[in-house]
Amino acid sequence: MEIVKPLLQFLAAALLAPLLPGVINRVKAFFAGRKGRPLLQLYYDLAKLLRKTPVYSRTTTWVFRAGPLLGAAALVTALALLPFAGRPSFLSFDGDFIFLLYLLGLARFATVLAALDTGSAFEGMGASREMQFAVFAEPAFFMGLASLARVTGQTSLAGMFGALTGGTWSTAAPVLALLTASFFLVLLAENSRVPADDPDTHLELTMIHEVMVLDHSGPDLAYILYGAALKLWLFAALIGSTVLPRHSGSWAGDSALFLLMMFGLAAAVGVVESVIARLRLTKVPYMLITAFAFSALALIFQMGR
Amino acid sequence: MTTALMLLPLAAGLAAFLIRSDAARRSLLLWTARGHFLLAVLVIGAYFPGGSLIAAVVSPVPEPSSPWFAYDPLGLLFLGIASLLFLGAAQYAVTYLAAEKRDPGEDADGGFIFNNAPEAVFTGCLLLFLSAMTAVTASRHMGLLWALIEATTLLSAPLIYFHRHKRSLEATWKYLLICSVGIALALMGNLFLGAAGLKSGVGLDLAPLLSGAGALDKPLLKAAFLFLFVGYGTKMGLSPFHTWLPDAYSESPAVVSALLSGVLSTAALLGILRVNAVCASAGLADFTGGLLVLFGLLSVITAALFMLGQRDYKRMLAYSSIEHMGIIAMGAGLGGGAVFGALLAALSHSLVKAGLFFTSGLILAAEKTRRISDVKGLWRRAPRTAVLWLAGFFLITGTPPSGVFLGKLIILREALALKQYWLAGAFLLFLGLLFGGMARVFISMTFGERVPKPGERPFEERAGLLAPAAAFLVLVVLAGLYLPAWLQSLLAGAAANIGGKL
Amino acid sequence: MLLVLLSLALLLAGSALALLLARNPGRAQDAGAYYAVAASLAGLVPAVRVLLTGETETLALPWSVPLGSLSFNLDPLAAFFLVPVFLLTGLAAVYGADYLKGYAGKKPLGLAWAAFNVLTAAMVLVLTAANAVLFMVGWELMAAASFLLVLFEHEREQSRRAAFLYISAGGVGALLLLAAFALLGRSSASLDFALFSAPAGAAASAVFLLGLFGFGLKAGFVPLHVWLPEAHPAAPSQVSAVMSGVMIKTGIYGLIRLLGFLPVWEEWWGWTLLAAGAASCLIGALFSLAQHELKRVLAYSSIENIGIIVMALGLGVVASINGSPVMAGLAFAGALLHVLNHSLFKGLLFMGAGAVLHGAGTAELEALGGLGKRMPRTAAFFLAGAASACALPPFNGFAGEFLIYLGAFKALGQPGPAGLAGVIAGLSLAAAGALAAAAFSRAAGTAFLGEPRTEMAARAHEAGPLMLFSMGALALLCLLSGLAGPFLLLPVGTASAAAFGLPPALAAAASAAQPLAGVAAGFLVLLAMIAFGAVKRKVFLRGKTPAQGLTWDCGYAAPTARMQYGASSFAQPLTDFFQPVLRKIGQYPVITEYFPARASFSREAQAVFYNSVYRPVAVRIRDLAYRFSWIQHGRLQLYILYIVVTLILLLLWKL
Amino acid sequence: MHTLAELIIVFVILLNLALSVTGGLAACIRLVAVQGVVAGILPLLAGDGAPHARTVIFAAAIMLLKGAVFPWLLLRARDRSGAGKDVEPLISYPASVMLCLGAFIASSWLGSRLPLPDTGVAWIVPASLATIFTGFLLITTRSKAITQVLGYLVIENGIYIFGLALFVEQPLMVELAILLDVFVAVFVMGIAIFHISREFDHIDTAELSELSDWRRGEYGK
Repeated sequence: MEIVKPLLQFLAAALLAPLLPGVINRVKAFFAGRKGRPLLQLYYDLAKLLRKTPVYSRTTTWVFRAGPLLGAAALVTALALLPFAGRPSFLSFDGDFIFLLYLLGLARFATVLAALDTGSAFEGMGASREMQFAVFAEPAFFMGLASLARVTGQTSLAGMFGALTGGTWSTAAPVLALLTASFFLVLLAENSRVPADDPDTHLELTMIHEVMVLDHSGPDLAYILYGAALKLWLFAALIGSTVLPRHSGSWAGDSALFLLMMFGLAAAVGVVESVIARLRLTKVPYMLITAFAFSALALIFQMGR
Repeated sequence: MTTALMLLPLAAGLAAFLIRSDAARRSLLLWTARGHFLLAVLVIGAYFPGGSLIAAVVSPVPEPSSPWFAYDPLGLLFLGIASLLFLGAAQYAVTYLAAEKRDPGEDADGGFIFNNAPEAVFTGCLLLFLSAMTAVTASRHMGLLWALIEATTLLSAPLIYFHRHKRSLEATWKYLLICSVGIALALMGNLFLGAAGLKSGVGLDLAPLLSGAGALDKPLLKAAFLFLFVGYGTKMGLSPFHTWLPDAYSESPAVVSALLSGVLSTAALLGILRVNAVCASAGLADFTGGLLVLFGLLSVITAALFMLGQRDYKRMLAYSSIEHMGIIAMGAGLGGGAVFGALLAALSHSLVKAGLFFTSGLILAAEKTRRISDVKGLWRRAPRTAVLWLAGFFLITGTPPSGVFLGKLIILREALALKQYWLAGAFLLFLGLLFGGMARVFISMTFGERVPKPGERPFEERAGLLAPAAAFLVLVVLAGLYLPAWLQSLLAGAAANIGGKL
Repeated sequence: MLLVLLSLALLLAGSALALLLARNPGRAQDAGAYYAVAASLAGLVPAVRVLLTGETETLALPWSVPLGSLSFNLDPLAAFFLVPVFLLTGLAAVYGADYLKGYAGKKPLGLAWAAFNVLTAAMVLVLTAANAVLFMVGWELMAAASFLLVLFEHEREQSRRAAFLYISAGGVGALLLLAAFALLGRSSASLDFALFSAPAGAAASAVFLLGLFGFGLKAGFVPLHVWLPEAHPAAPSQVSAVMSGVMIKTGIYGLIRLLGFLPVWEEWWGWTLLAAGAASCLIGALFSLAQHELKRVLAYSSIENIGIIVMALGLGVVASINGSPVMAGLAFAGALLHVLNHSLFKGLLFMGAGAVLHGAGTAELEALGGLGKRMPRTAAFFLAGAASACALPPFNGFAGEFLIYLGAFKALGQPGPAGLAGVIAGLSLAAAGALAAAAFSRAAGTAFLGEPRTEMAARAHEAGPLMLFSMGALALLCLLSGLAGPFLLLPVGTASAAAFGLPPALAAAASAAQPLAGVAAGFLVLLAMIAFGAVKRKVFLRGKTPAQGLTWDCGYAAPTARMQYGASSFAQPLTDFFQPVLRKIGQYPVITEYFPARASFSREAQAVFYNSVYRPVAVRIRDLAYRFSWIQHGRLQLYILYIVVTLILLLLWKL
Repeated sequence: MHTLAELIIVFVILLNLALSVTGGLAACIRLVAVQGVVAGILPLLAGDGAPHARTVIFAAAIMLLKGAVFPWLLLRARDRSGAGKDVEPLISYPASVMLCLGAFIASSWLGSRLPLPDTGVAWIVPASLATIFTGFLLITTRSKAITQVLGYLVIENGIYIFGLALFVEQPLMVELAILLDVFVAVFVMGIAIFHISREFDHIDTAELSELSDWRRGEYGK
């Protein structure tokens, strides 16, 4: 059973990830007083897209086709590193979060190159913005992980989250709070949520992530959508593990609580999207710098203790 | 043999004034140089009985040393430099004179027409200069040394004024007057030296001066050194007495510049080293060493200041000579192991600089200008010259493997061993500036696209001009790759003559 | 050791032959290339052997040069640096045989090959010399040979300027090294490394500073980097590959050796290295993003990577002084591993850039585009190199950075300064990594993807077979050495033990084995996922014929290649943000009418350090020199006055 | 005899003063000649007892050279070169005199500092040093090439006197070599002046300052 557990966790995450956007959409619809899309809309979309015949621009090369594949593969691999409810996944080692960070980088790189391969002005614009925000997001994310490592004295994801207990919250509450805030801001930006981006926008000029994938279709687009869902899961799981360091000892109990937490986070994103307006594009870096400041403060607090 | 060494060029020089045929005179020059070199080799070889191949061939019977002229390792070293350089210079001069005959005339920068001096005078003075120089290296009497050094000045004046036009005349005049004044001061110094030994009755012979240095009157000896230093320093080209040097080096024909920088300056250096040795034996090493180091550094600084933004490539070489004189003076002043380095640097500098001046003559012939900014893409017009020019740059800036590099390294090491950190720091700083200043010039001249001038004929790179330059540069590289044991022991012996050690 | 000498002899023979055959460019090419390849093969054997066995091979012959001796020392550290030297120069020679063909008759190829082989020989000499005189001979030969290669296209003003900067930096650096060696060996009989006295206190710090600047000028970290982005792009591409890939590493090698000569380290050395490294990895990455020429992008990326290596060294020094051998060991191992990895991927990238230059006739990013269609293999190899350079899995760039990160994170658990050093290092790595990703996606995207922006790019042709072979081999090596991380730990460990002593090496080996294995497993998972995804995609697409069409441009009817995002526009948000550092010059369109017919936008990267630090200083110094130029006034009276006044002053002072 | 020698010393000093105020070129040449001859007499008087034959011959040679040959050479050079009548000083005559006096005072002070052996002849060392400085004065503050040769000769005279003061007996060969050098130097300088006058319009050394590295106005911008 102990060998199967990590695989089960992995499969659960892989299967449940597309549910998160659905939750967000429902929350948003609730705030807007609409009925909203079905909770499983993304699953329907994926199934439909996988059956479709894609259209390719004559400009594109294999890079365009490889982009979604690489992105999705990188994110699935990242998922294999991710602890589930504070328990290690089947791929866990010292410094695995660095690997995770760079897998995210690989996904981004592949997407950006695929976007540039279309030769479209809009997709180039999106690629440029994506890279710009990454430059601010990565140090913030890094700082957050650094303070987490400092708090727990561990250097693997499972180690860090395993070492986080309720007691940690009582001794290092400000640090963890700042961290959570920072991670949440990074989550919003990295997953192109409001206020950094608006996944539902229809004006290409203002889009970031969505504009990069304008030209993709069919299974490729399915890979992209699935990858995006995984990414959201990934960040949410990081935050969830930080906020919820309670280990009851029961795997099933912990897992259930963790899943609840994940959907709670998705709901929180939905709330934020409903009550906050989108930032001007030029202000997004400031948001990420704020995230950086939060995690830097967290680290300073921790080092000063 | 020592006498023959001096008399051969003397007789040949006098004969050169009388010979009518250009061809005969040129071969006289060439063969005298070769003969002199052979004799010099024999004399140097005789110094190493059993130690060298030559000594085995020639009977190693030591000559009875006359009171006036005799050789010690220091003298032999400078004799070797002079003779070797003259060998190359003679080869170069013969080719040069033959070529100059064909197209005499137009000044490179001024554009005016001028005549060259009669070839007989030029050749004669060259040979007499060699004779005087040989005598300088052998001289064992400080007064005689003075007279001979002054003789080299006077004999080289007509050489500088080979191209008879305004600017070379100006250069000659400055050279003549400044050096004469300097040498006059050196005479004062000799008088003080004599006075210092009056009580103990030492006189001006080198041997008793060295052995009886302890009995010399210290304050007078100090005064003697100051005057001799300023006097010979003027001739050697130490800053701030160097002012004639860029003019004379740049205005004279390449072969003369090579001899001036390679041979004449070493004559004055020899004078300083001799008196320095006397002072060192009298226990004044700190006093004289300090001055040598101070003015050596000042020379390096001066050279660096004028190297930046230099507009004339022969003047650039002249300032580089000042730099090296400074380095040599520093090495001699630091004493100990640095003396070896200084002598090695002197030897290497003479060869490299002669090679560079020879090459500059080729460039002048190819481009008809001495302005750096007017020479571009030498690579295209004269590829072999360009190679030599670039190789000379690397060697003169002390790029290993070369004798110049080893000299600098040894001097720097000694400075650091003596904990002269500020000195070493300043030395490095200005060497760096010099490197940058020279790099700019050499790159901009050698490379780039060249616009041919209207009506220009292809340039013929004569082997007789290239070969001596190439040979000298190769020798210096070899010295950096393999410094033969006999040369090391000659250098060490010479260093021991003036209080140094390895 | 004898094989190393054999390879030296082969290289020198090759260069002599290339010179002799200079009249026949084809045969000169062959001679140069064959001998270089043979020398590489001969040299790889002992280098690898020493790395595997950990046994040092030495050879000492007397040398009739004062202070010199022909002492060679092939210890694991030297061998570790030799492996990439031989690998890259061998492959570069193969590449060059194709690349330089087009220059036959236009350029002196014999000379170029001779210089290339001398450059290789000089690097081998530098890495194996155990005597300072011998070392300096190699060091300066290396500078001189590469100087000639930088001047390969000396008709271009830019090349000459680059060569001037390059040789000046080299000259000044050599002087500083000379001083460092002289200081180390000031009381020994010869300048053999083994005889160096171990200085202490201020003298040790002086040696360190001299070495830092001397070697730093070769390695090219900030602020000693100004020559690098000028010189590396100017040389023929396979030489750029060698210069950026391995030659600058000799500076790193020298720094490591120097640290070995100094038994007692000061903490501030570590901080200095850390600061210089952090600054140069950030500044290198940022400037790389702002460049408009492919080879300049790569040159700045070299500055970034050298910065990473130096930063790791600094981290290691700080850590080992503060008693954390694990962290120090990881940092040192990471630095060494990155040395190897960078040489592979930077060599590949420069060769790719060379293929672009060769195929399209220009490497100006704004003139390229769509090359992926016309030179697909080059594009694939270049992308692999770019991914390595961004440290993206599963390529090798990740492994070295991973170890450094790991060291940094281990430091976080430590109290005191080590933790701070770890934070600085990790943070710089993260930021530089993001910037590098932006820079490389921009460079690769603009050059190879989209539509061709000019006629030249549209008519580009694929590189020759030998060029493709070299690039392919390097790309494969990048992938394999990425996967083989755990196996590389042994050679890295022996090299690190030779350089920094056993404890940190052992500590690193112990704490890095498991994570590296994890990373390798992760790489395999990733590859498996990719394969799985690809197969699934095939399955989904079975029986379907994808439609071809225009790129969707939001309804615009007549898209042209000029509407593409260019290199400038791609970088603009970031470069604008960092404008205070980058100081790009150029103009924004000022739109005054309602329907503007035309607008222009241009941004040009500047050599900021050169323009705002070095040039003003140089101008100031020249101005100062000119102020003293009245000394050589021309008046005889004045000249004689100098003599008199000096004499009088001397008499007054000394008597 | 020392009294006579001292009188001669005073005469030499007066000659220095005269040189510093004399404006005529020919007069200057003659003054230098006189100084040379007077200096040549000194060795005959300075020693105790009758001079050696060698000393006499040597003194005669010097007097011939400095009293007859040099003035003849220089006057000829002046005539050939058409070098005006004036020495054309760069500073005013009063200033020259002040400098000359200053040089004498400085020389006295310097002479007292130098631990030279007592010669018995008062003022001989200061006088010789003052003569040397006067020579330098002529070289550095006069504009014509010919006056620079004169300055060189005055320096030579000063050194000669100084040598006498120290009684440094040089071997004859050395003394002759020195004398020969001086002679050739003046001879070569004479030739040079002749060439200068041919190449340039004046023998004013202002024209002889074309070779320079001065970058006037190219800095401080």
